[in-house]
This record gives sequence, C-alpha cells and structure tokens, in this order.
Amino acid sequence: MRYLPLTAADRASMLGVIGAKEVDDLFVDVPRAARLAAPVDLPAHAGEIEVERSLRALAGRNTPAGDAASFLGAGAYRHFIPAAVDYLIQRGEFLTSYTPYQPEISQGTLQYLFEFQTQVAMISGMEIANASLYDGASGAAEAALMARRVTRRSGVIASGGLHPHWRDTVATHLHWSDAALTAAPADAEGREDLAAMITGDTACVIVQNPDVFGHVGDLSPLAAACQAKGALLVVCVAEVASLGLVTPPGEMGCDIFVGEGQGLGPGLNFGGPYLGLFATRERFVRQMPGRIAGETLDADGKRGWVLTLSTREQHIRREKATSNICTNSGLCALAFTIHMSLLGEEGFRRLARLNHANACRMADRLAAIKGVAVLNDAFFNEVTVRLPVAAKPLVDKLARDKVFAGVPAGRLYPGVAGMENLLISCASETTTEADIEALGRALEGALR
Amino acid sequence: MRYLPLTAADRASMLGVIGAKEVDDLFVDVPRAARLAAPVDLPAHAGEIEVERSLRALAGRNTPAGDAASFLGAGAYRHFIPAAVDYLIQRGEFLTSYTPYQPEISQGTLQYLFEFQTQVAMISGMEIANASLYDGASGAAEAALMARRVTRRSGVIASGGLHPHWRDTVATHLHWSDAALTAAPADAEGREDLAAMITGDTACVIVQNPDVFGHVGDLSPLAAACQAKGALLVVCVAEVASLGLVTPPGEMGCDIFVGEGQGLGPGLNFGGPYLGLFATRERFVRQMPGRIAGETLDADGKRGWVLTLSTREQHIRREKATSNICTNSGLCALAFTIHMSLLGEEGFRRLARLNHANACRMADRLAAIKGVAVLNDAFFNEVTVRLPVAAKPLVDKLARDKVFAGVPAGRLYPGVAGMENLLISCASETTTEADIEALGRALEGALR
Amino acid sequence: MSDSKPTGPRRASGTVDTAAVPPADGGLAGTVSGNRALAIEESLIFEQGEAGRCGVDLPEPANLKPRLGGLERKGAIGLPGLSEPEVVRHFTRLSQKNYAIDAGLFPLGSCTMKHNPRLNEKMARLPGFADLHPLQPESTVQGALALMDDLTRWLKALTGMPAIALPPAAGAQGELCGMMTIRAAHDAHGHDERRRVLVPESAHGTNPATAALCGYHVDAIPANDRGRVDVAALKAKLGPNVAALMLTNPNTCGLFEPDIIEIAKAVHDAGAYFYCDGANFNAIVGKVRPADLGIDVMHMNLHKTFSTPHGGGGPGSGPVALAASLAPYAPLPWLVSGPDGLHLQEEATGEAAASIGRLKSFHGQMGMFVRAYTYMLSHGSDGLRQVAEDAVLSANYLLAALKDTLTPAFDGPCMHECLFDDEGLRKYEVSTLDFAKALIDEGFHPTTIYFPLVVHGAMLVEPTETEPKAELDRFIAAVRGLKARLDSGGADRLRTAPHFSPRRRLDETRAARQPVLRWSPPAPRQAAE
Amino acid sequence: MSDSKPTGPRRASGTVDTAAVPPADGGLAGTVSGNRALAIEESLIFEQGEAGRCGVDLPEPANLKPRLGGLERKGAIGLPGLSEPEVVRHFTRLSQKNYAIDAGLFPLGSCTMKHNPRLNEKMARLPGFADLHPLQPESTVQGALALMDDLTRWLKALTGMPAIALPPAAGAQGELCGMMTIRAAHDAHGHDERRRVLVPESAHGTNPATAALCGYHVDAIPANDRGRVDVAALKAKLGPNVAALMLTNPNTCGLFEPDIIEIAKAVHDAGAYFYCDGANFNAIVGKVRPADLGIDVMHMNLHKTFSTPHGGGGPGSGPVALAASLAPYAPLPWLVSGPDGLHLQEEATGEAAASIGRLKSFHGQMGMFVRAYTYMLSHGSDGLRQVAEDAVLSANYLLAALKDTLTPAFDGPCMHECLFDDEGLRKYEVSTLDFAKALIDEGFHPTTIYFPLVVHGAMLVEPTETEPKAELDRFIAAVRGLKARLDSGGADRLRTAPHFSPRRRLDETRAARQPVLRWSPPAPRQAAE
Ligand SMILES: Cc1ncc(COP(=O)(O)O)c(C=O)c1O
Ligand SMILES: Cc1ncc(COP(=O)(O)O)c(C=O)c1O
Repeated sequence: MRYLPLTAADRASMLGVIGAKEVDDLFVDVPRAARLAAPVDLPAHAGEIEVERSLRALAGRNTPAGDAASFLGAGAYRHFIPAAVDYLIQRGEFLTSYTPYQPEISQGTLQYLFEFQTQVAMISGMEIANASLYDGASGAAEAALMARRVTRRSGVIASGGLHPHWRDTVATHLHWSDAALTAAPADAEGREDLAAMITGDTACVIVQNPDVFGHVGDLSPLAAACQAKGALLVVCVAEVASLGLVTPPGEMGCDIFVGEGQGLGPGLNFGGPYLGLFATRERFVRQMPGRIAGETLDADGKRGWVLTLSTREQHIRREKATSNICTNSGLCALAFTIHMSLLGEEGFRRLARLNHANACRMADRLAAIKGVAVLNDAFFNEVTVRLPVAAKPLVDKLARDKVFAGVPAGRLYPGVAGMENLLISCASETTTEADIEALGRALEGALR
Repeated sequence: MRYLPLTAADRASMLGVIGAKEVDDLFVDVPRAARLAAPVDLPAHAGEIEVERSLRALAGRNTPAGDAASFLGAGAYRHFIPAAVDYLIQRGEFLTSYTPYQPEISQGTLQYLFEFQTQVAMISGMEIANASLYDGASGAAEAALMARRVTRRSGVIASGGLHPHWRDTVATHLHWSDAALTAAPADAEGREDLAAMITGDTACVIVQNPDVFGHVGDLSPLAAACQAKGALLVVCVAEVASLGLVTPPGEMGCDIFVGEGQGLGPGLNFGGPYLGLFATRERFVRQMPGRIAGETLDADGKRGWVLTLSTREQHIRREKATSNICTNSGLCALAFTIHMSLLGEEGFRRLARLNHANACRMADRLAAIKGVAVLNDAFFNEVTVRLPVAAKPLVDKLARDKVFAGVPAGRLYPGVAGMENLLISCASETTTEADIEALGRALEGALR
Repeated sequence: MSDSKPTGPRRASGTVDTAAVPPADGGLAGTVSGNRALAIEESLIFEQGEAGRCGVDLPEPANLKPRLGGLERKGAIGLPGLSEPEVVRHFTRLSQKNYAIDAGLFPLGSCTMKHNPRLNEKMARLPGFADLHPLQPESTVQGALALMDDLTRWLKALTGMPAIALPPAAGAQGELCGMMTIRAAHDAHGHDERRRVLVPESAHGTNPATAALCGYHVDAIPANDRGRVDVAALKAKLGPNVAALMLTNPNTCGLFEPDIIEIAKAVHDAGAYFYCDGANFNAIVGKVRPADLGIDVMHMNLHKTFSTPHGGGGPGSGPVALAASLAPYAPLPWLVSGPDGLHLQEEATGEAAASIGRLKSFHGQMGMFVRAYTYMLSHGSDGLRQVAEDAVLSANYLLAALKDTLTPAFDGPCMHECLFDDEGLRKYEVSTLDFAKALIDEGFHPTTIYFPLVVHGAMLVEPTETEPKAELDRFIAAVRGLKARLDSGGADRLRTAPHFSPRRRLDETRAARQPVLRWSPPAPRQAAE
Repeated sequence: MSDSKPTGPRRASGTVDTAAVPPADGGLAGTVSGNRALAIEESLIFEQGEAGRCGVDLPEPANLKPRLGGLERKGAIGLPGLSEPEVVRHFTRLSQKNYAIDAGLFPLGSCTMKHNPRLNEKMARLPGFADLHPLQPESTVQGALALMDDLTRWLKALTGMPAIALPPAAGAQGELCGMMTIRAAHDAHGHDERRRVLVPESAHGTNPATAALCGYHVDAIPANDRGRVDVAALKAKLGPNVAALMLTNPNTCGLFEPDIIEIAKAVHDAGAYFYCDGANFNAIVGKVRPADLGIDVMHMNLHKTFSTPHGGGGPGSGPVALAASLAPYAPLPWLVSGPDGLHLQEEATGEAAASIGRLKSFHGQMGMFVRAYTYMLSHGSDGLRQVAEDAVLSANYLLAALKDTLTPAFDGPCMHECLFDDEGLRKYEVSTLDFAKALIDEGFHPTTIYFPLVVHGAMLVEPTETEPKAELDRFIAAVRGLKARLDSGGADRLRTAPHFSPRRRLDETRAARQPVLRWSPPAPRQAAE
C-alpha cells in the first residue's frame, strides 16, 4: 500500500525489539470477543488510477456552479479566487502542520493568524478578532453564549433577517443552556423593529447585514436601543465582500461581529469547510471564544507570535472554558488572509463595487420581467424577488438549462407562509452580462 | 497591474535617487526614431477573471486525450502521473529557481539531478548520464555529434525504425556539420539489417527500441558489428516505460543511450516541454553534452553536489563546446525523478508489465478484426496494423466519437509509399477493457 | 494593549533606507540583514503595503449609482496594498518558518499527524465537488450526495453502528452532537434528572467543555495506577442522575480500556449512555468495531484517522456514529434516499422530527468528506486494518526502544501512542518542556507535552503508521543522544533550547500579560522629525 | 570514479541504529542528529529505499504471456523502493535547500528572474492543453492551434517582424534556429563563401557555440571602453566572407547599442544578416521593436521576458522572430490557416519547401506557450511597456544607489541590469566570488558573476520589474553593510562565506578531478562483519 512505509522485514525486526511475536500481541487489551478476525466487509485497497476514476465519476454527476449561469447566494457566495491563493495554501508547511502549539517552529502559522485577526478587525471595524471559528452560523451561537457570559443575562433575540441556518444553529446551542432564544418572524421586506423586544434580561440582539433577503440596513438605532438597555448587539455578515462597500458593524455600534469568510477564503465546497470570523471589543477579550495569536518576544528579544490567553480555552479551563472549540478553520483563514492581502484596500473596495454594480444590473433585469417584483431598496449583491408562481419548481426547471436562478426562500423557510413565491438571487464580480441575460430570458420564458 | 509592485510614488523617488527626470531619460541610448511613442497595437491588460475565461475558451475547443479512448503513441506516451508529482514540482523552491549556479543554496536541485542521473543510468543499463536535454529527438542529434567527436569519423546511419521526427532532427543538426547522415528506409516490418551499411568511416548507427512501429529487437548483433568496425551504437528509447520490461540498451552493447522521458515526467503537453535522457560510457564523459551534477564536499567536509565538468560546456568552451545547450529540462527531470522514486523497482517493472498486458489485449482485439493485420511479433505497448483502407481519414472519423485509434503512419511519413494504410496504436496502464472494446467496435463499424 | 513592534527597520519610503546599514561587526544573528541565508526575516503585511499597489486587477464598474440606502463605507479600512509577487513571497517565507509532516516526524500524541496524500487534495479540487453551491437544486448534486452516502456506508461498516451524522465541523463539535443526542434521548424519555456526566481525569479538555455546553455537570473519575479507568470508582459514581459516561478509547494515555465491555454494561444498567471520544480511532480501525464494545455514540476525526490535513489548525470534520437508540436525534440535515435519488432532509419534520437541529449551516465539511473518502477507497478494508496494526506497532517500537532512556508512564504494550513522564528528567533539573524544545533543534516536532494531565510532565508520542522505520530510528537516536548529553553535563543546552529555529523560546507570559492581538498603525510621527 | 559517500550514518536495517548516538558534547553542527531545527539533513533516495516498498499501487496483470521476442529484462535495475510519504518528504526537504524567486530577490544578471504568476501554472494544467497528444487529429486541437496562432500575433506585434518560429526549445535552440535560417538563405543564394560570423567578446557562450554548430567560424569583435561594440573594428571585419553578425541587444553589459541602426546598415551593406540575441528583450519590450532597428532575426526566451518559470534549469522556450528574407527557412512545423481551420504543415513541401527542417519532435513547447500567452494577456500592451520601464528603472536605481559602494563597469545609465567590476574589492583582497557568497548569508541570491568576460570580476545585477522597492532597498543595505564590514577589517568573514546556507562553500575542483556522477551501491560488506 503506497502510504504505508513498513515492510514485512521492518515489522519483523520491530516486533523483535519489542519482544512480541506478532502484532496481535499488542492488542492484548482488546477483549478477544470484539476483535475482528478479518477486514470488515468493504472493498479492498485500490490504486490511484482506480480511485481517481471513481471520484471523477461521482464529480461528473454534479453540475458545478461555474458551468451554469449561477445566481445562488443565501449564505454561500461564489467569488473568483486568484490562483496564488490555492497555490500557497497547498504548501506542505501550511497544509500538513498542526495547531501552532510549538511556536518556535510555527511562526508561519502564527504570523498569518495575527495578520488574519488584524484584517478581520479592520474590515469589521472592530477592535480585536480571534483566529477563526468553524463557520458563521456556529459563530453566531458562540456570540450568543458570549453575550450571556458578558451580560449575565439570558435573553437572546434573533432578527427575522438572520439566515435560518444561523438562527437554528443558535437555537440548538442554546437549547440546553440557561439562555432562551426569541426569534422574530421571517422578515422578507426588511421592516422589523427589534428595539421594542429588548428587555432588561436581554443579553443580546442578533441581526444580519445585509440580511438573508439582501436588505442593507442602518443598525445604529438598534445599537442605541441595545446600549440603553444594557444588551449587546451581535451583527452577522454572511457575505464578507459586502464589508468593502457597506458601513461596517463596528461603525454602527456593534459589540460582537460574526462573519462568514467562505466567499473570500475556501470557496463554495458544497457547504464546507467554511470560515467563521469573530471580532469584538477589547474589553470583552477574556470572554471571547476560540484561539488567539498574540505578539511577544523570544529569548533573543526578537518579535514573534504565540497562541495566547489560553486560560479561556478548554484545554486549560475544561468545563469552565469559553467554548469547547479546538480545531478551527486554520487553512481557510490562511486562504482568506492571502486573498485579502492580494486585494488590499483598493482591491477589496473595488471588488465590492463590482458586486454591487452587477447586482444592480441583475435587479433591474429582474424588475423588468412582468409579474416579478424586487423587494429591496437598499442591497449589496443580493435581492429577493416575488414571483407570480412558486419559486422552487421554477428554479428546478431552469437548472436543467444550466441557469441557477437563485435560492427559493421556501427552501430556507420550509412551510412558512409567504415564502413560497420568493426567490433570493445574487450577483458577483464573476457575473457577466450574458449570465444576467440568460437569467432574464429563462425567467421570462418560464413565466410566459 | 497585479504583477508590478512599483507605485507612482516609488518610481518618482527612484528617479530622484538616479537623478533622472523621467524614465525615458534612461532609454537615451535607444535611437529616438525607433522608440515607440505608445504601446503597440494589442489588447490592454486584463484581470485574472477575464484571462482565465479566454484561456478556458481556447482549452474548451480541444478534446483532451483523457476524454477519449486514446491509443495514441508514436513518440509521445500518456501515462498516469501520481498526484504527488505535480504537487511537488510546483513548490516554489523548485519551480522558481534557476540553474544551480550557486550550489550552497541549490542543493535541492543538485541532489535531485544527481538522483536523476543515477536513475537514468540504472534504467538504461549505462554507466553515467547527464542532467537532461530538451527532448529525445534533439538528444539523438547530440548523440550523433558526440559520436563524431569520439570517433573522429563522419558517417551517421539512422535506422528505418527511428522515429521520423528524431531522424529529421538529426538531419537538421548534421546538415552544416562535417558529418553525413544516411537514413535507412522506413521499416514497418522490423526487418532491416543495418550491419551491412557500416563502413570504416561510420561514426555511429542510430536505432530505436522499441522502434517507431512498435517492434522490439535484439540489438546485440548490431552492437557487435559496430564494435568490430569501430563505430558507436546509439540506442534511442522513445517510450521510457519499456525499460521496465525490455532488455536495456546497456545490456545489448549500447554506447550512447538517448531516451524520451516525457511519459513518466511532464506528460503529453501537446508535444512539449519534454525530457531528453542521455547516458553513455564513463570513458566518454568528457564528450558528453549537457549539464552534469557531481558529488563533492563542502568546507566543513559535508557531502554536497555541484555542477561539474563544465569545461565541456558553452559558457566555458564557447565555440569549442560539446553542445550549445544551456537551459535544459530541469523541472521535467524533477517530475521524472519523483515519479521514478514513487515507482521504485517494483512499481516500474509492474507498470511496464501492465502496459504490455494491455497492449497484448489491444493487439488481439485488433487482429480479430476482419481485414486488419498486426505487423508485430515482439512489441512492448505499441503495434502497427495494416488496414484495408487509408488510416488518416478513418482516424479522423473515429475521433468524432472520441476514439483516438492511433497515429496514421502516413502522418509521420507523408508521401512515403506503403505507409498510407498503416496505423500505429498504443496501450498503457490507463487503457481499460472498455477502451479496447470501443476501439474494436469503432474500427469494425467503420470498416464494415 | 500595546502596538505591534517590528524587530527590523521600518520601510522608509522615498529614499534608500540607509539607516538599515548596521555596524560592520555584524548585526542581528551575525549578518547585516538579520537573515541567515535561506532563513529570511519577514515583517507583517501591514508593514509592507503601499497605497496604489494591488494584487488583483479588477475593472472599475462604470457609472455605479449605489443603492445602499446611504450606508456606504466611508473612511479608510487600513488594508495594505501589495502586488502579487509580494504576496507570494510573503506567504512563502512564512511557510518556511513552519515545521510540517511533509518535512519530518510529527509525533504529537492525540493528534494523529499522518501523511496527507496529495490525491485527496486533487480530488477535493475537482470542480464537480469544490464548485458546488450548497443550495443548488438537488438534481444537480446527486454525485456529491452519493459520495456522502457511500462515506456513511464505510463509516457504518468500520464502527458497526447503524447511523452516521456527517455535519459536525470537527471533533469537538462531534462531541457536542453526540452529547446532545444523549440529552435529547433522556429528555424524550422524561429523564430530566440525569444531569451528571462522568469524565475521566485524563480526558481531553473538549470533553468536559462539551458536557458543560449541554448543561451537564461534569464529574471526574480517577484513573487507576495502570492508566485505565478505575472501574470501581466509576461504578460507584453511576446512578439515576448520571446521563452518560464520556470515555476516550483507546484512552489519552494511549491505552485500550480492557474492561470496556464491563464498563458499557454498567453504564447501560444504570440507564446512562456510553459516549466514546473516537479521536484515537486510528489505533483500532478495522481491528475492532466500537459497536461491539457497547458504545452508543462516538465521534471520529476525519482529520486524524482519515488523513485530511490539519492545515495548521483546521478545518476538520467530526462525523458521529450513533446507536439505534440515539439515531432519531441526529442533527440536520439528514441524507435520505427517495424516488428521485438522494435527498437532504433539512427540517425537523417526519422521520427527523426528533432531531437536535442544526449545528452549523449547510450539510457538513464536504471538502473533508471527499478527502477522507478518497483515502478510504485507497486503503480499502485491508489497508485500513493495516493502518491500525502499523500505528500500534510503531508506537510500541518507540516505547520499547526508549523505555530505558525515558520513563514510561505505565507498564505493558500501548496502542497507537506511548506515554512517558518526566521522572527520568527530574534529576537533571530539566523539564519536559526543555526536552521538547531540544527535540526541535534535532529536526523533530516535539511530542505532545503535559497532556494527559494524569501523568507528571507527560510526553505523549504518536508516530502514526506512515513513518518509515528509518525515521523512527533517527528519532530514537536523537532522544538517546539528548539523554547522553544530559548525562555528560549538558543540561544547560537543553534548558536554553531551541537554538536553531526561526525563533528561540518565546515569552508566553508577556504575550498574555500585555496582549497585542493585532497590528495597529504606528502613531503619526512628530512634526519635528 | 569513486562511490557516493553519505555524510551521515547509513541506515542499519533490522535493528535500532545505536551507532547513530553521537557523543554528548554535540556532533555535527552542534546537534545530535546533524539537523538544525528546520534545516534537516537528507540522504539520497538510494540510501533510503527498501525492497518491498512502493509508492504506487498498480494491479499485477493476470496471466501475462510476454511477447517480447525473448527480450525480457532480467537482473535487478537497482531502483530504491519508497512509499509515498517518504517520497513527499524527501523532495520537500530537498526543496527546502533551494533559494528561489518566491523566497527573495534573485538578481541574476542575464537571467531575468521575475515573478512567475501562478495563474500561468493553473492555465497550463487545464486538461484542454496539458492532456493533448501532439498527434491528435487536428480537428480536436483547434483551440491549441489558435493559442499558438495568437501567441504568434503578439510576438509579431512586439518585434515588428513578419514571421515567428515557435518550435525552438530554449534560447540556445532559438539561436541555432536563427543562425540556420541565415545559413540556409546564404546557401539558397549560392553564398557558400560566407563562413564567418562576428560575435562580440561579451557574448553569451551559447552564441559562439551555436555559430560553430552551423559550421561557421567565429570571429570575435572587441568592445569599446563604453561597453559597446567597437563599430570601427566591426566594420573592418565585415566583408564578403561574413555570414552574419550575432549581437546581443541590450548587450550583456546591460547596455543598449546606440549605434545599432548604423551597425545594421553596415551588416546589410556587406551582404550579411543581423542576428540579435534577444535574451534581454525584457528591457525594451513594448518600447522598441527590433524590426525597427534593422534586425533580421532574433530569438526570445519565453522563460525570461514572458515569465515562464526557470524550474531550476528549464524547460524553456525560444521562439524566433524572422524578417521576410529569412521566413522561408523557418523550421518545421509551420502553422498555417486553411479552409478547415488551423493546420500544422509538418513536411518541407509547398510553401515550406525551403525550411531548415525539424529541430525537435512535435510542435514546440506548448506548455510554455500557454504560460507566456497567459502572461501577455494579463499585462496587455500597456503592461508590457511598463514591464520594460520598471525593469530599467529598477536596475538604474540599484546602479545609482551602489555606485559609491561598488565600482560600476561603465558610465551612464544602464538598461535592465547594471554591471560592476571587482576593482572596489581588490584592495580588501576579496574576490567577486567571496562577495557573492557573502550575499548568500544575507538572504539574497548572488548576482551573475564573472560574466560578461569583458569585465574583470564582473557582477551583473538584474532586479527585474517585479521587485518591490523595499526589497531593492534591503539589497542595497546589505551590499553597503558588507562593504562597511570590509572597511572595518571583516574581509575574512567574506572569504569564508557562506556560513548559514545548507552547505558551506563546495569544492568544485574535487568534483571535477574525482568525478562522482551517480550513486552506486556500496561494496558488499565483509563476511566477517
Ligand atoms: C482526545 C481528543 N478528543 C477531542 C479532540 C478534539 O477534536 P477537534 O480538535 O477536531 O475538535 C482532540 C483533538 O485534539 C483529541 O485529541
Ligand atoms: C544572453 C543570453 N543568450 C542566450 C542564452 C541562452 O538561453 P537558454 O538558456 O534559454 O538556452 C542566455 C541564457 O542564459 C543568455 O543570457
């Protein structure tokens, strides 16, 4: 087997050194009855040629988004990722290293995490950030738990514009805690007023901007309301590219920022691995979950980095830890850091403008279709449209002609009234005029 | 422009240090009349998204061999290349380094070249090898020139089984030298006797094994004839995988081995870059063309490697050099070295057996078709068949159904009598039963 | 908090930075530049960037009239501008400051740092997997769902368990998933009183942290002097308010719990569930099926046993195998097969009505599934069994070869990792940390240190099955050589190690006391300057 | 010749290699292992392999009955057996012993070590290019031919020449191609008497070697004291037996030949052709078209000007631009457009009847064409012009900043590279080589040294346009710092440099005197052992 270096002779000589007769002597502690006498009933090993053939056959049964005119977003965004990003993250020194527990030989990882934290803080407008979480949704759950610790209150309010996956993830995580979630109803028009829901026991209010329907809103009034009542404002950003153009959470009074960095990091990947971004105020740092890289000096007085403030973490604090997270999204954070480095101030902002410009074009084309109404006044790269028919069958039909028209709101809100005819459609810098025209024509054709 | 780091401010400050007013002041030596006032008439710069789109559009107009049932060989062989090979050669330290002129910081390149040389010597059965040439064909030309230098004779005889591209490449290189090429007629049946052509002025005889028509032959008698007359025997191997199964040139009296390593190195690449392998006897080393890595010690007495015997080379010997070659096929040699390291003795031999086994199956299937005759008794992975019709139109027709049936001999021997109906077909470890059946059926259908 | 301070000179713009010329007697590390040949110092991107530089070329949209409701971002974000060559170089240089499996032995106990095949990476990058949007119509992702389905089949066969939950993002989330199914099951049966979870002292920190997240009270159970659960103590703690036992097996001392079947029975008899932390599954994959040991639920780390790369700290993937009794509570989405092919059940209705719900967005770590599945097909059932055998053999080989050099924590053979304590080091007044740092100089990644907590100055050594014997022998020689150095009075050399790494020992106390967690722009220079 | 001797201990099989335990006072490099943290010693693959190990899994063919005419290979080949993890680690470790552009400034004059964009690599790997067999039916490769055709269009526009020969494999083969077209043209005109080629002394070695391969006699022409061709001397040598002038422009001193138009005229008036070595095209691309200077034929190195990677010594690609007078002799194949699309004319008939024939198999370095074309589209005509300007600006910046530290070989501005001699070093009894080796310790690749030969102890410095100013400034600081070190009596430190690289200075004389050019198995051990 190509991945196993020990030969029969190696094994024999090693057993000799150990003083065992056969390998099974080393498994003495395993109850004899439970030991398998033979390999389990699964196919035997296969060479690279055969394995690649099997995998290509499976891959061939899918339609990559890039082969279609794709307007899918709703929590996962397809951006162009420069070739240098994927090249660099594949370097063995990054790819095949572990969490940087030994900083002297992990400065590469530690330095990029420090850079990542700085980038996340900058784009979100926050003071400090951690070294990543699994994804945005679980980050929102961590934020709710953190707000509980910070405020010692138990009420968590979720906006009706929060992505249902995020909302549900928060719900799951709070279910057996002593915090309680109140979720506002789905708010396709972007009209809800959460301020009225805040009470003296509210730990935090969780909102998303742009929200799951694409609406961009001013959160400052809500932040003021939170502050007045002693609650924290958690702002979620599922489309990180929006931060290049939209007023960042940190400038609207946000206390905890949670972001999904997938779009500028690992890519689509059918939903994972993704990249949780998490930032907050400096004064909350000891309640922040997840790893943090910090600056220090070495024995020669040279600058270097280490994982720090680990007394917050499970391996030190165990059941009192801020979170149970251990492995996070290191390599996705690296992809993000590299991509952000390539973009820089100018590129990041222009990328956002391009997304917005294409979305404006898309929205205009959609609005021009008879019977179709765009629900958004203010948006970034995504809008919700009301169709005269149910969205899901239409989307399925169009997919056959390689037009992925958008995400039916009904898929995110199964069984929720008023959602069936809504379609959430998204553009990006990769969207061409031809794509938009293909969408327009396909919809017109189907609605005729 | 993303690849250009200088900003306008940088440029201004650098001009300041230089003491120039504008960049054009630095171009003073360029005759004013010849200076272009504006960029030439070509498209302006483009981003990665647009460039990738253009390239994908071009690539999309080709049919990759892997998308067809492909039986193409005749000098370029499609083998499966393990994923680790392409990963490793892309490491920047290999990819973006230069010829190892500074050995202290090029030990990586130098050590793999030393390993490459050893592998080439081993598989060819020769004593020593160089660090690669452009490709097999130009290697054959170098061999002829080297034989001339070694023997101080001028006659060069090329077998009728030598790939016509190699033969023509030798001819071009000898054209203005004081050596003369005699090329035997194309020998589709593998029956020629070159011994009779050797004279007292023969510098070398160049043969190929397996030859371009797929025949495997015993070269020992020819070697004896060469030796008796003081001529050198140059053995060319276009399909390097054959050396895992076929008696190597070094065991049949070969003086200079020339190989094409493409199949186990860089891959198909529509014909280039390829990988010239070159090996010979130790006593001829000072007449060998191309770079050589050699072992030595450093100032601390540690083993290391350097480029050596460079007094043979153009940068020292100038017009008296053994060759004008400078840049060779370094990275292709690296791919080859890695691939050979993965294969090892066991894998290299088994790969060859698999190729042969699949070729036997292919040959049997072809022979079973009415009107089709296989010309080879002894072969490795490639045979020549005589069709009842012209091969080229048939091959073109079958290609439309994604069967690449083989290379029409007429493409290699345009206008040569007797070639029109011959088809050269090749199998490999990637050939499946289904491929062979597709070929058989397609030919049967077309010949019906 | 203070600002990030570069060691080297700051870039002076506009002129040649003559201030950077150090004294001729040699500056930092004896060179003018502070570099040491291939070891090149590298500043932060924020110290390199320049306005007007950009590493991407994007067209500026024509006549953009923003529709942002006035919420346009105004001030500078502060991101540095770098060209592509600078970015490639920066991250190349950073990478060169890392140790990795690709470079050498990485015997980090409990982490299973095995070879990461490049075929896995290649397959994960096929557009047919990597470029799928999670919410595409299901008809366009049937191959992806089929892969998830077949991965499930493999994991079922290897664990003997009837159900697999694929969503968890890593081991810790797998634990959370598993413990939540337990709590949901107790809830469903009205057992609200079961609020205690028994966790051995030797457990990984994620275990108690996870239990706490489920609202459970953690009750530590002691180890016996053989490094195993003290079964009597365990039994004494079992009772009507115990929800579950969380046990790692093979445990974090690298030992198999020989009484595991008895333990399982006692747990079940007490009405509790048996959670197994399967981080160490590599030791037994293909040799024993957890279901046959009486385990009710176990997470696996695809980034350990199944070779998906650790990537400097993730991403991971932590599927959970579930007994029939816990399967109804599996998290969303469920993969079900229907008349039109495979289908993702994304809501807690029907069959999935009892689900604990979502743990994250979408359907799990697909990129990791592709890699792990590629690995499984490559090894096959015969190869996976060989994996366990070779992993255990290699660990025992190290144990046997080093037992007279270091002090083994326990007697007898180990599983896939061997554990030493610091007894043998104490007389030299050298700590486990010192010894670990000395291994760095020798070209090895240190072992896991100070874990598990039940052993003083623990060194947990996990070689994995993908190390050639020659590399193990080099490691043995290095450990023995360091010991020999201690014997000949060289302790100081270890106490000050490492000496040759990109950085010497780093001051962790300083990092925590004066936290600098991000770069900040330097204060504007004085006008006088 | 002697056998390859490893520095470290040979692997002992079957037992723990206790012989590897060195004395406690520290062995090699102060460590037990000889490693220095991330700098890990690595033996040859032949010293690692083991029978029974293999890095690929191939099925054994069933019942193979060989049809090889009895020519089956018998004895062992000698290849070592290694598993994939070992191979990945071996080559990773080797790579870590290399300097590269990705790691830092690589100012190797005449080599144009610029950034190699990763987009190029990605595009070259599209199966629609990489997985094409060169002899596929032409209908199945129209996209590939179209790319070659458009690449030709770009090269024509940039050179101003009417024809491009794509086949040559590298610069030297491009030279051969070009000089052969010249000889073919003279032959066609019956000018058999033209057997001399004029080549400046400063020319790259490939120039005279190429001329000799065409059966030409090389006649060296001297440089004037401004580093340019001595036009009077050149004119004096021109005559009826001169076939061509081979001139590098910008020349190998990094200078543009200001009299080039006059030179071209003189050459043409004498009935000879003007060959230009275009290795230095990077200095003028988009600024000047060679055709406008009177050049008849010029090769370009796609691996220099057009960013295809050097790969540690290749592969390259050396297309040749041809004047109308030489175009008929272009090598095979020709790319022609016909009714069915693009077509490869592979025989010397019809239009191509006068072709010099084939220089290699198939159609040229397609993999390099894709990369170069990607680069061209990325830069566009504006970007390419900027390339030349920035390359020239950067070289002049170094020249200006270092002119008081090192001794410039000539006055006035340079083009894309600047040249220093060793005059400034001689008083310290330090050679150009010493200085170069000291730069290694500073984290820079040395400049080209001892070339061109016309300057004593030459240092030819080519920064390229892809270096940020900050890296140039670091280089300047390092050079100045080394000079300062010399001034304060530190010459010895330079004479013994490098000190920090994977190897110290290597004994080239020993390598040449006792050549060891391959590994050989060690002699079998004595029976007594
Ligand atoms: C025993 C044990 N349990 C749980 C975990 C947590 O797994 P993860 O890091 O994937 O969350 C680890 C990982 O280090 C572990 O070693
Ligand atoms: C001036 C000059 N001419 C010719 C060549 C030869 O080019 P190549 O190495 O591609 O054969 C070089 C390469 O170093 C060169 O610098």
